[in-house]
This record gives sequence, structure tokens and C-alpha cells, in this order.
Amino acid sequence: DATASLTDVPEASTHVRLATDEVVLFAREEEDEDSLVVENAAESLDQFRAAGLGLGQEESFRILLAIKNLAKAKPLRSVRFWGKILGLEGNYIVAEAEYREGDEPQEEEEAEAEPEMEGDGDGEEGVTNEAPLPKSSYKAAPPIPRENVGAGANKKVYFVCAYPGAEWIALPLVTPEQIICARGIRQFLTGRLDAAVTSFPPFPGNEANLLRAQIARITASTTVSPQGYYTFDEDDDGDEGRDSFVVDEEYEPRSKAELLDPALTGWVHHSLFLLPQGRCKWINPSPKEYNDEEDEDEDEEDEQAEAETGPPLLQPLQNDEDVDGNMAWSLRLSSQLNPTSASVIISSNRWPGAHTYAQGAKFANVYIGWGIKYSSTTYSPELPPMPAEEYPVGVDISEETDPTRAEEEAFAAAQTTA
Amino acid sequence: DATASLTDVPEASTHVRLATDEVVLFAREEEDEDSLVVENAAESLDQFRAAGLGLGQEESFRILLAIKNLAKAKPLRSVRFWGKILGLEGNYIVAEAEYREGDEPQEEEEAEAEPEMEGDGDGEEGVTNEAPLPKSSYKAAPPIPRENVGAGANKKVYFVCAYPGAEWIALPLVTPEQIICARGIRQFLTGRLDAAVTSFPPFPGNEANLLRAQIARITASTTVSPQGYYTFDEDDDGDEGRDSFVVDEEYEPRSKAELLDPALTGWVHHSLFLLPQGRCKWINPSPKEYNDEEDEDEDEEDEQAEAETGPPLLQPLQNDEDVDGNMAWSLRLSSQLNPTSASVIISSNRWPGAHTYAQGAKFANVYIGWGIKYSSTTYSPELPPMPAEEYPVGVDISEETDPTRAEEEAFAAAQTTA
Amino acid sequence: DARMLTTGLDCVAGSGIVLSAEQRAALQSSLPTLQASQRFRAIKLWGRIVALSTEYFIAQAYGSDLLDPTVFYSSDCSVWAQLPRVHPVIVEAASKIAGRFQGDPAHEYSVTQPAPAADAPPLNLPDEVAALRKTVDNMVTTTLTEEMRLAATVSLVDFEVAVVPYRAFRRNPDGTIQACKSFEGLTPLEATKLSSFYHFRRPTNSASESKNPAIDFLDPITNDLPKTSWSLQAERGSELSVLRSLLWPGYVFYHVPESRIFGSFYSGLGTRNNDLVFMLP
Amino acid sequence: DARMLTTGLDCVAGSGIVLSAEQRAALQSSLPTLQASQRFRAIKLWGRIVALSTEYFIAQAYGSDLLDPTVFYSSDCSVWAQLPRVHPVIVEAASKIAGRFQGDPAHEYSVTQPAPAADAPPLNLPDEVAALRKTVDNMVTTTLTEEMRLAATVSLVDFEVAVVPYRAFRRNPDGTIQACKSFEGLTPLEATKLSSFYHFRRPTNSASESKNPAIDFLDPITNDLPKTSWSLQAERGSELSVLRSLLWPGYVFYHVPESRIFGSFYSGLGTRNNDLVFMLP
Amino acid sequence: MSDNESDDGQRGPSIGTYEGERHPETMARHGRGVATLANGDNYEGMYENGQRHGKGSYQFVNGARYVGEYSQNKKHGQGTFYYPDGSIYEGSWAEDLRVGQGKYTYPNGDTYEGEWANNLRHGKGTYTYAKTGAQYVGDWKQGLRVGNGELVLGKFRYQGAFSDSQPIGDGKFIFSHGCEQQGSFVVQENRTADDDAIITVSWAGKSIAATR
Amino acid sequence: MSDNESDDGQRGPSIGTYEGERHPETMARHGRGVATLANGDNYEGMYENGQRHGKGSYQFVNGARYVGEYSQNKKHGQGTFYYPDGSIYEGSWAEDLRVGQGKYTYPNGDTYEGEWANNLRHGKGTYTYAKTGAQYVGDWKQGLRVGNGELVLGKFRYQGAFSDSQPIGDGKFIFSHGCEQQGSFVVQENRTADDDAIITVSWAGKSIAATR
Repeated sequence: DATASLTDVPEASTHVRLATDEVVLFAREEEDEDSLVVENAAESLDQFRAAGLGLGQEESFRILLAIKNLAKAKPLRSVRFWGKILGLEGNYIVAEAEYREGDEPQEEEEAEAEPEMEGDGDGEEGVTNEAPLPKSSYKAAPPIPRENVGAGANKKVYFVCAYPGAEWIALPLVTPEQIICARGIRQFLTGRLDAAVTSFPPFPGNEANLLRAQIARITASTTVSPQGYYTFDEDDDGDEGRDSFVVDEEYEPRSKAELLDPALTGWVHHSLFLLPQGRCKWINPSPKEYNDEEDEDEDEEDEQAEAETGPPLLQPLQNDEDVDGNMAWSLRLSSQLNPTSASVIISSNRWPGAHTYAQGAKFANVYIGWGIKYSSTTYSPELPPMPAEEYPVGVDISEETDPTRAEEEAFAAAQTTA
Repeated sequence: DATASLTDVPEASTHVRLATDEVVLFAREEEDEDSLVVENAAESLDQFRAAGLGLGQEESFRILLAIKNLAKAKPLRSVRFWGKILGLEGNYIVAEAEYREGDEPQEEEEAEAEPEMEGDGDGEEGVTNEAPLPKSSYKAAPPIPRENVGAGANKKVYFVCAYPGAEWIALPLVTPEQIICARGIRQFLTGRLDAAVTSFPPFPGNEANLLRAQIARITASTTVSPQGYYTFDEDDDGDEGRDSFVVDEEYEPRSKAELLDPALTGWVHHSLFLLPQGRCKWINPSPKEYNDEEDEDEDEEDEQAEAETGPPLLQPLQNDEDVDGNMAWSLRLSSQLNPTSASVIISSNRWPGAHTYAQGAKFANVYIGWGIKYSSTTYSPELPPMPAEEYPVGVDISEETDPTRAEEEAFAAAQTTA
Repeated sequence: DARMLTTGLDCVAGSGIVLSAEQRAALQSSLPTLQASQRFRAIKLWGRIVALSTEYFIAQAYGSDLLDPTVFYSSDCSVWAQLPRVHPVIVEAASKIAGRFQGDPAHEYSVTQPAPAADAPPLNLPDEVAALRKTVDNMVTTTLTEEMRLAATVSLVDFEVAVVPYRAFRRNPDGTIQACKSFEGLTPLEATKLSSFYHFRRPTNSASESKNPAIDFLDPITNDLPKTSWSLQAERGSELSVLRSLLWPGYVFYHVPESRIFGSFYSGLGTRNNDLVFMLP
Repeated sequence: DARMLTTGLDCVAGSGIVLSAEQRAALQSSLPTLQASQRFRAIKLWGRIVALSTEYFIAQAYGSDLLDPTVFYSSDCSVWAQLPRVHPVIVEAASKIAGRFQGDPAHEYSVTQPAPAADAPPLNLPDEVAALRKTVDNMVTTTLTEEMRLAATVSLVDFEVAVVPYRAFRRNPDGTIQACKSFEGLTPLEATKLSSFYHFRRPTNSASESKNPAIDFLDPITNDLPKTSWSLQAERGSELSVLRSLLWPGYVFYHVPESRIFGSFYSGLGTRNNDLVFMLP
Repeated sequence: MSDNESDDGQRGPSIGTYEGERHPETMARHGRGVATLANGDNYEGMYENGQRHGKGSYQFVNGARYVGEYSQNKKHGQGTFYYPDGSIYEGSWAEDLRVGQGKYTYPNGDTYEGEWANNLRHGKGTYTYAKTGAQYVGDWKQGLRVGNGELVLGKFRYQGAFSDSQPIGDGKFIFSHGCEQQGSFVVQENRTADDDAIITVSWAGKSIAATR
Repeated sequence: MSDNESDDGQRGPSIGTYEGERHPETMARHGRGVATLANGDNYEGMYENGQRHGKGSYQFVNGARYVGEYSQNKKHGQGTFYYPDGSIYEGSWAEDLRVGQGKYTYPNGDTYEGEWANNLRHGKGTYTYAKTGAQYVGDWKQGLRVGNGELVLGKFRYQGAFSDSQPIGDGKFIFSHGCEQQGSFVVQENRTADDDAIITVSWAGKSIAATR
């Protein structure tokens, strides 16, 4: 108790401010017994801690309380502790949630607005008024529309706070271009949601968007569960890539041996694969209205419309790509001395810090780290493309020579004679 | 990490010796998948810790390992962590176990030997050889035989060690007179099993016996479980006080509300009541061979043969006696902020330090304390009985006067004349 | 200090004293807030008194006088209420209450004691204390609440068993007491001896003619009666010294030798072990 | 120190570094045994390197030289093996290995580097080091085991990022370094400044003409390049200062201001962040 | 020299037999002799003028026995009495009564050693309990512990006033661990469910002091 | 003054029309005039001796346009060319070619500002990417980045040698946070599953130093 430091000079430290914030966590309330699913974050973190992973006990408990407060404050259907992302100046506690149907907040429609096309200038600096100047032939690729709330990369919504007890802030929806850009950069987060992202190439958004993009990438890659825990809804029309699933009520927990099988057949992804396009569900970036069905077998559209595909939901991890030549996942038991009650831990080698435990019929995912994907090779910044070429010299921009006086006269003579 | 203390002078401290002992705990071994039931002490203690009870995490884990080591070393059918008893110089980690049938160690028959009866001396200091001196009319009450391994107060066997990793030592069986004496004394344990017990009245045994007697008393009083968890075996002949039970495979966990009901109907004792006699199953202390059945209704045996009875097994706690005017048990939830996943805690007010948690279909008992029963009144030591009375003056010890010479002569004369 | 909460709790866990993560998390938030709210220099968790229907957590906050803390209690580690300062005659009366704390701060106890002898010097009690006492037939009946009993118990425990290691505090010439900056912890050998521990209270034996009054000013616990009213054990080898009071079972003092880490925690029923003399070997 | 294991771990838990109760329990037993077995003055848990198929726990034991520990590793916190001392050219070669530790101490790595220029001074390598190097076509290929890489990595981390607070150590006139008994912790203000932290290594800038060579003898981390290769945060308010290395992510130093509590722990992949300059804002 | 002719006489009223010395003048039993008394008891020992006097041994038919000094037919002086219940008194007698110093061993093995008067423990005496080793050392009055006494109870002793053999009122316990507790034994009367009074005497401890 | 009588002639071979000043002696177009050329292009500007000379504006039927100086029918001097694809060159011309200082704005919004020779970027020049704001500042040879140059990439810059428009070999990144990293861009050839070579140029960073 360090009675030894009792003579410290008092100071109105940030500590106190922090603690005052946290006090709201400990306000006691009647338990709400409705259908809201709130993961017991403290219990999951206990399981991780028993494997030497996760966070401290007190923080875990505060997180549980903070998540329960979030669940009270918003019209959520489910909420779980997603993880903690470390930043340079501050950290993010991340909660993953689903809104109750119909309670989704209004989508920010401005995100749909066509970005102003540079180089598409309408020649307002035209020298003469006589004729319009040529329009730019450059067609920027139309932005790929983002997936809507509840779908694909935006299936879940994410809330972050700086520490348990601080205000929960909803992250914006993620756009494909943010995901694509995030893949090419390698950037520490600062801990300030409104911080500019100073990457090259420039990131389309601020840190809140980058954070959201990283969460999307980590989620798509590392949200795994014991095979069989989830199953496709029988009623679901499973024709073209089913994207929803339900807990299998008859799930028989996998044995530890199955879960520890290095073939990884005991584990499946239960988040959709994030396509190169930056979406989970591929969209034709330049859809032509097909005139008729028979046009489909025409080859001419080939170069712009090859649909990207990824592994379907609930596929075992065994097909996951290597990580720089190493296995994508590491498996182990949480305890070597007490294997009977140990849990099985699967850790992503692609996103160090992403772990899942499974014990009995329970499992949970967590990510605690810097939000940086693993790479064994040195980062080589993406360089700008080759400089553009000038307009080719050609007949179309070769000037006609004025007729000489002799030609004029000859022509005039010919005209006159005609 | 206190790099600051790196320059400490090394010393071969007891710490190192201790740690060396403990290292055996961490030897890894193949898990034995047989029918041995080993309580996960660490898990139970986690549950208690979540209620602000129990022991530290590391010690809990060491206890788990020590218990597993015990299970390996002895032919046990089941073993669980019973608790920790604090002593003046050292403490006891206590494990409760049952031997596999047929593997019970040979009972120490000397315990059955009739104790030498003092005051029963055969007058070996007799003054003359002529006639035997009177034998003492005093009949010490015959010792009540102790219950056998597997029965009553000796239903389970107990092993103790000074700290996890130290050698497990089996405690002796407990005798009724030890239990009776233990009830009348109030004594700290020293932590040394071979220490003499300096109580008054003198305790029949050393500290190992006293420890065992306290364990018997605490166990009988505080081993409780949610009502319905255990059930009587259908095959068991339940005529006269059933004393065994089985886990009810169909047990539906009690709701928290039921368990928290202050009427205590949600909880039952699953250890037999310890009778005033110091046994769980009453035995007639001076059995006469009844001549015939009709003798039974004779009244003459009344004063020595009134059978003691206690509440039967698996009876709810609601009939438990008050503790000095206060309720015998205190009930609460382990967590006030997270009641849904909290466990219900029931704490004995008779034996402070005895707690039981129940959550879902799990429960566990633990005792951590000094091994002293609660009392609100000052201890008044048991005083010796009233001094005995001398042999009453009476005709049987009145000496006959010798006849006088006159009487002799008169008698002789009478004889002669006859 | 709230900062050292976890370390301290680790040190007393072997005595069966643990707090749940919930309690620790709440304390880490509420104690600094409490400290700041009244500008205390320091605050520490004193302990826990287990009542029949609740647990009272006790915190002590310090201004300039290390021996005169302001005391707070809470049943949830979160919302704290200040305990009243109780007059010595109330402490004395409370010490006579037998039995458990009930868990209701407003619960009333009555204590009947013989009235002071007629020729005793007058007590000069403050009105609010006098109001609690009623004399009938030469017997004084004091009526006090559980809250007062709580306050009295804390001050009794502090007076009777609060302990610090030798050299950890010094007395300034003006009589104030402060932590000794040069304190480096007891040696492992010292930490095995009762003579290294002193009562953290205003010395009762003021006539101490010590050679070094700045250091040797506290009452040694070796003068306690009975001498063996303490259980001093090394835990985890000699890594940790744990001193348990037998007079107030549940009071546990810990010290990591060769470090400045020491402190204490009370976790018990709040009742004094008046049977101690009989219970020792 | 093994004694402070729990406190230290509490301080780094917020960075996602925790050990299980099993691991902590095992360490509390095995480290003191290890220390005693070779009569070290102190031993501490240095950290954990997460390999693909196991975790290497690293402990450092100290004799008289605080900057020259003996290093041990274990995959179960219980059985420890000594790491070899590795020659600087091996450290240099190991620093070129990209990719994860495999988890097999006998795993062999090959590192090919340009041979030293012909006119470079001869290396005078010991035979056992020379045996690991093979020169072909002006390229040197060094073959080393994962155990050597482990040892090299620990020394690299220590050299590049091991940190202590200002004033915590002093240099004696004979050049030895010792803990400074008068160190009372950084002030809360100091604890928020990178300039209060120094590399715990033999100073590279030996030409330091400091005013107080007994105190100002270590390299300040503010000379590190890039300057922002550290993330210094206050956790739990100003109760705890946490300094995370961005060059060796997973290295976390902690200090409780106004106390002697400080230390560090490494928990990471054992790979240097060579992309750091690009990743900063 | 002795008239033992009547020994095997018919069963009828008898005055017993005697074999031994007689007074040369009065022929009364005198000197050493062995007598069988009318009730079957036996006496072997010294006579003086027809009365048992001096050392002798008296054997009751019920097994009791007295071995010791007589004076004028009465136990007087030092003697040991073996009572029919197995108890033994060894000590001083006067006028057939236990008087003066003596040790009584009770059937249960307890002993009293100390002063007697009028057949009863009286004066200073020590009572030792065989079963527990406890002792009472102190004052007795007419067989009861009355006055000041000390109970020695293993590691602790009680010193205080006794009345009606019970410790009542102020006293102190003295402990081998070096301190003593002042206090008093107080009488409490509790009532059973049947309204029977149960009187218990219990200790109310007060201050603790170092043992001088 | 001008013979514009032939303007609305029949559709047939044409030499276009001209309206404007002519040389008083040779009657060749001379001075300010407006011409429609045979292919439908228009020119409005200065003539000298029948040749476009001096400031003028040439409008192609495809929409392209040149506004600037001519010399003897050739773009020469300062002029701005609006290309059919929307790109614009504004700068110095010689002999109908982009030569000297000029700024080219590409259809995608990128710009090059700097030295030109033989219609190509050549010499010192700065290429600015519209989309990312990145810039190349440095040497150009025949349209390509060759020689020494600097890529300005937001918070960091790369300085080093370029060849074939790619950074190759030693160079350094300079960061706004105050340090720079020496290193080199190295060419790596990887093969795809189909054994196609994929050439990538990637950065191999070495030592880090403080930026002077």
C-alpha cells in the first residue's frame, strides 16, 4: 500500500479525470433481460489470459462494463469486444455490434456523392469563346460503391473509445477505396480519430476511416470459429454464396485433437472474404445495360468485368494462403500442465495479435496489437505510376499550311473558269 | 522488474529451497484419462476470486498442480481442494480424497486398542498379600469406536501439505473423542503436524489429530450444494438414513433467485451431520446383548441408550441452527455489476471462511481460515468437574470392636455349657 | 496508495484475502476520485469488514497528519461515504459490542456499562456524545449506530495492530511523522523478527528515552501482550514477510524485504479476538 | 526481479502483454531456482519471443555487471537453458534474417552478405565463429541456429531499446554501474517526457562531456533516429508511464512516477521494425 | 499360648477368634495378635488392654482394609484406608476420622493431598484430576473448595476465589506464554425450553498484563 | 479590302477562305487575317508573306487548338496547345516542337512543368500527379525520368538516380519527421506460375541518419 508515499504532494492529475470518467462504469443498474446479446468480454479475456494473451483483469472488467453501457445506449442486437488497437498517442478499445433491424442510423448519403473528377475540367480557362476546347479523354474509374450497413465489409458496425468509460464513437462505414488504399500503406495510428492520415498514396479519409479499414481487413482475415459451431440457415436460399449463418443449436464441441489438427480442418472463417475490389460481394464496376441475354457470351466486356471471387463462408482455414512462406495460423493449447481444462488457441500469423480460443462450446476472437499486418519483407512504398505520355504527334494535330498566293489565285482562277 | 535491486547480495534463501520444491509441480506429464475425478481447483478458485474470496492466482494454480500430483501418487477415486487452514508458524493446504475401493490403506488397528484405564489399577501396591484390595468401582465410559474409512466422519480422507509442492501427508482417521474434545477447546494451530496440543482439557492426540477433527467439524457443517444436484441412488436401500448419494444426471441448475432465497431452500447439506457423540452414525456406547426381543421395551436401559439423531443428508439448510442469534448463512451474488454471469455465494457464519459458489451446474466448497468456529461470546475454558467425594462413612467401613476379655470369657463359657 | 493496490493485494492473497476484478476495477476508479474530491494527499484501501448481509470496504485518506486519516466506507467499492469521527468513549463502548456487524449502517446497538465512579473526574463529553448515553441505576447505556461501530472498529484496529517496519518513518523535530526517504526495506534477517515491526500510532509509552528519538519513537510490537499475539511468516520463501495479527484476525501486514514495499489490509468480521490468551499454545 | 514479477506484468497488461497464472506460477518457482543454481545476484524475466510453433521465454541473470547478463530461455517457464554468447558478427548477421522464429532452437538460417572489402582490417574471428562463415564469390554466408538468432535478438533489443529512467543508475568512478539508492522516481511531469529516459547500454557516445558524469553517462533516447521511435503514454491517468518501442514493437517499458517501480518486458515476434520510418505520421 | 480351640466351632453367634498375646494380668488382648471378629472382619496388629492400639491392619469382609495406627480402638495417627470402592486414604487419622495431612486417591484416579478435618478436605490441599492432570491447589472447607485457590489447567492456571467448589468472582488466568488476564467468573442463569434454570459459571476476561 | 467573294462557293476541292490583310505587293497573306483552311481548320492571327507568323490561334476541326506564336508557319515561341484528348501544353515552342520551358497538363490532370526538347520532357522538370499530389522533380531525358531526381510523396521524399523513369540504385528517403534513410531500389525478378517474369523494383533501406 506504499504508506511510504503518503506524503506525496497532491495534484489534480489526469489520473483523477480518468477515474472520474470511469466512475460512470460502476453505476449499478437493473439487468436488462431482453434479447440483446452482449458477450461477456471479461470471461473471454479470462480465457485468453489463461493462455498468456489478452489484457489485465481490471481492464477486462472495465471493458465488460463499457460494453454493457454501449449496449444500453444504442439500439443494438448484439455487441462484443473486438479488441484493442494500440496507437502512438492513445489506444482504441473496439466493440463490434449489430443494430437491431430498423434501428440502423441513417446512412450518410454524402459518401455516395460522385467525387469531383480532376482533369475533367470543362475548360473554363478557354482562350477564345468561339469553339469549345477539347474535353479530357481521361475517365477515372468510377468509385466502387461501398457495401451497405449489414452487408459485406459493413456487416457489423464498430464503436471505439479511448479507454473504458470514455465515450463510444461509431466508426464510419468503410468504402472499397479505403480498403484498397489501406492495403498499400503501412502506417501507425495516432490514437486521434480526426488525425489526418499522412500516408502515400494519400488515404481517402482520416484516421477514423483508416482504423475502420484495418478493422475490416483484420475481421475478414481472422474471425474464425470451430467448424460446425455456425451453420447455414436452412431457410436461406444458398444459391449464390450464402452470406449469413446461424449458431447450430446441435453443435457438438469439437475435440481438442480436432481443433489442434495442423490441417486446420477444425476451424472455419465466419467472416466473408474481402475481395481485391475492397468489397465482400463483388460488384461490376462499369455495368453496361446488357441489351439482351445473348450479349452475355460476347467477349468484348472481358477486360472489365471478370468477377472476383473469394472462398465462401464457413470454409475451413486449410486453404488460407501462406504468410510469407510460413503457415497462416499457429495452434496450441492454452495450458501445458493442465491440458484437460485447457482451451485451444489459434493465432493468426498474418495479423499478429489476432487470437481465437475455443473451449467446450465456447469460443471468442480478439485482436490486440498495432493494427499492422505482418510482413517479412521490407516495406517498399508504392511509387507513383509512370508519367503520362503527351498526345502523340500525328496527322490530327498537324496544321494545314495556308495556301500560297499562287495557289489562291490558281484556285480562284479555276473557280472562275468553272 | 525492479532493475533497481539488481545489486542485491545473493543469498541462499529459503525462497530458493521453496522454489526448488515447487519445481516438481511443473514437471509436465501425459494426462491420465482414467476415471479419477480431480477437481479443477484453479477454476473453482477463479470463481471464488471473482467474488472476492479465495487465494491468489499463482497459488491457485500451484494448488491445482499439487492436487494433480497427489492424484497421481495415490490410488484415489476422487480428490478436490478442500481449503487452506492458517497456522501460527505455517499453514495447511488441505485436499479431500476418496480411495479407490480396495485401495484403502490398512487401518491402524492400534487406534482400536482399549486405552489403558486409569484408576483401574489392580492394587499392585497392596500392603499385605493376604487378601486382594478392593478394585476401583469407577468405570470409565468405554471409548466410542471411530467410524471406518469410507464411513461417517471418516468418509473422506484428507491430505495436507505446508505449501503446494511440499509433500502430501495423510491425516489420521478421526475419533469421536477427538471431535468431542475439539468442540470444547479453542486453539490456534501451529502449522506443525507433530506439535503437541496444549489445550485444556488435554486433547487426545497431536496437532494432526486436532487438524483432522476441525476438518471433520467444518466439513460436516459447511459442505453444501444446490438442492437437486445430488440425489439418492435409486438402488440404495434408504430405510434407515441413507448416507450415500450420486450426482443427478438430470440436474437442472437452480435459478439464481432460488439460490438467493433467504429461506435457504435452494441449498442442502451433502455431508452427514456430526452427532454430539462425535460420529455421524450413532452407536450404542454400551450395548448389552439383549436376551430377547421383548427386552426392548424394558425401560431400564433408557439412561444410556437414547440414540442421537441429526438431520438427514440432502436436507435444505433452512433448519440449521442460528449462530449466536444470527442467521447461519449469508447469501450474495459474486458480482453486483454483472449479475447475469455472476455466481451465487453462500457463506457460513458458523465457520467464517467456509464458502460455496454455484454457477450454472457447477459448484464448489472451500474453507480458508484459521480453523476456528465463530463465537460471539468470550471463551470460558472448560473447568475440571467437581472434586470427587470420599467414600461415605457407613456401617460397611465401621470397624467391629474386639470383644472384651469379659465377653470372651462369657462366650467361651456359653460354648462350653452348650 | 491506490497505485499499489494490486501489489498489496498480491501480498495478502496467501492469507485468503483477495478482491475480485470487479472490486479492484471499481477501486481504481473511485479512490482517486475520492482523493481528488477533497484534495487529500494520499488515499489507501484500509480493508474490508464482512457483515452479515454486506461487506464494508474501508478507505483512509490522508492530509498532513499520517496518524489522523479521514475514513470512508463503501459497500460496492464505488460510492463512498465518510465515517463519523467517534469520541473515545464511543470507541470504548463499541469495543464492548459482541457479535457480528449486521450490514445496515443505521442498525442500533446498546451497550450497558457501569457508570464511572462518583469521584471520577468529569468526562466533559460533547453534547452529541452525551446524547447517546443514558444513566440508569448507576449503569450507562450507550446507543450507537453500526456506522459509529464501524468507525470505532477501524480506529481500534489501527490503534491496536496497525504496524510499520522499523526505520520506515521518522519523527521530525516538530513532532510530525513522515515517511523516511532513506528506508530501503528490512534485511531478510530483520524481516523474520517481530522486533523489526512497530505500532503505527502515537506512541503510548511517551517516556521512551531512546538514543535516536527521530527513528525510535514508535511502540515496538514486542511489548504487546501476549507477546505471541502475532504470526510472522515468510511466504514464497523469504520473498515476502507476512505478519498476521491474532488479536484482530484478518489484519495482515506484508513487507517485501529489501524493498520499500509494505502495507497492510484488514479483511475480517470486525471483531476482536478476546479469547486470544486461551488460544495460544 | 522475480519478486516484482506481478507488479511488472500488471504494468504492461495494457499493452496486451499478459502471462497466464500457469506461467507466472512456474516462473515464480523456476527463476529463483535458476538464480540460486549459479549464484546470480539477481534474475529477471526479460520477455517472450513468439515463434511460429512455440514461445521462447527469456530470462536474464546478473552477476556484478549490470550490462552483461547471462541469458536463459525456456518454452515452458520452467526448464531453462542458457543461451550462447554470440559474437558481434553473428549478431550482425542475425539482424539480417527476415521472417519469423520457427520455434525450433536447432533450426538453421543462412545469411549471405557481401564480404568485407579486401583492405578492411582483419576481423580476427574466434575459430568457432569463423567456422560458421563461408566466403564464396566475395559473399559471406553465415549459418546460424535459431538459438544463436535468439541470443542475437535479445542483445539487439537490449542495445537498441532497453531503457531506464533518468537518475535511476549511477556510474562509479571505476566505471561500474549501480542502481542509484537515492532514486525516488521521476516526477509526474518528467514521466511525460521522452528526455527523461535513457538507453541502458554502454554509452555509444563516449565523448559525452557531461557536467555530472556519475549521473549523465547514458545515451538519451531523444538522440534516437527517428526521434519518434517511441510511443510514450500515461496509463490509468498519470499513475503509470508506458514507453513502447516502435522499432522493436513489443518492447514496453513502464514506470510508476514518484516510485522506484520501473522495468520492461518484451513480448513480440523478435523482429525489428525496419519499416518504422515509413510508418510514422 | 493362644486359645484357638474355638476356631472351627459350630456356626452360631460368635465373638470371633483371637490368637495372640494377652495381658499377663487381665488376659485382655494385649500386644501382637490376630483376631477374627464376630462379623468376619480380621484384625492383625497390636492391642493394648483389649483395644486395638498401635500399628495394625484391619481387613473388612467386604474387601476394605485399614493399615495403620490405632489408638484405643480408633484409627489414629498415620494410616492407610482402602475403601470398598477402590479409593484409598493415606495419611493422618484422629478419632477414627481423616484429620491432618493425608492423601486420598479416588476411584477414578483423582487424588487429594493436603489437610483434612472431620473426615473432610479442609485447610490447604491439592486436588489432582487423573484424567486431565488438572489440579486445584488451595483452600478447602468441609470438603469443598472454598476460599482462595488455584486451578492448574495445563498451560494456564486460574487463581481466584472459590465458593461451593466453584470459582466465583474476581480472579485471573495466568498463561505460560507470559501474561495473565484479570477477570471474574460470573454466574449466568439461562432457562431451558422447559423453563428449567441452567446455571452456568463463565469467565469474563478483562485486562491483560504481563506475568510478574 | 478582302476578297471574300468565294466563301459560299460550291462544295468541291477548296483551298479554304481567307479574310484579312495581305501583302500590299505580293498579295500574300500578311498581317492579321482569318483563314479557313482546306481541311476545315481555322486560323486567326498574324501572317507574314503568306505564312503564319507571330501570334495566332489555330483551331483544328477535331477541337484541338493552338494559341500562340508562329514563325514561318511553325509553332515557335510561346504558345499553348490544346490537344484533342484534353491535354494542354503551355510553353515554349521551336520548329513546331515543344522545346524549352513548358508546362504540359495531361488528361488525367497530371502536369509536367520544365524543360522540353524535341517535343519531349528533357532537362529539368517537375511532374506532378494530380490524384496523389506526388511530384517528380529532376532530370528528364527524351520524355523519361533519367538522371537524378526527387520524388515528393507527401510526408517523405525520395532522392536518387532514375533510369527508364524508374528509381534504380542508391538513393535516400527523406522524412518530414527529421531523418533520412539511405538505401537502394533493387530490381527483383519473380516468376509467375506461368513462368512469366514479373519485374518489381523495391526499396532496400539501409542506415538511418538525421536529416541535415
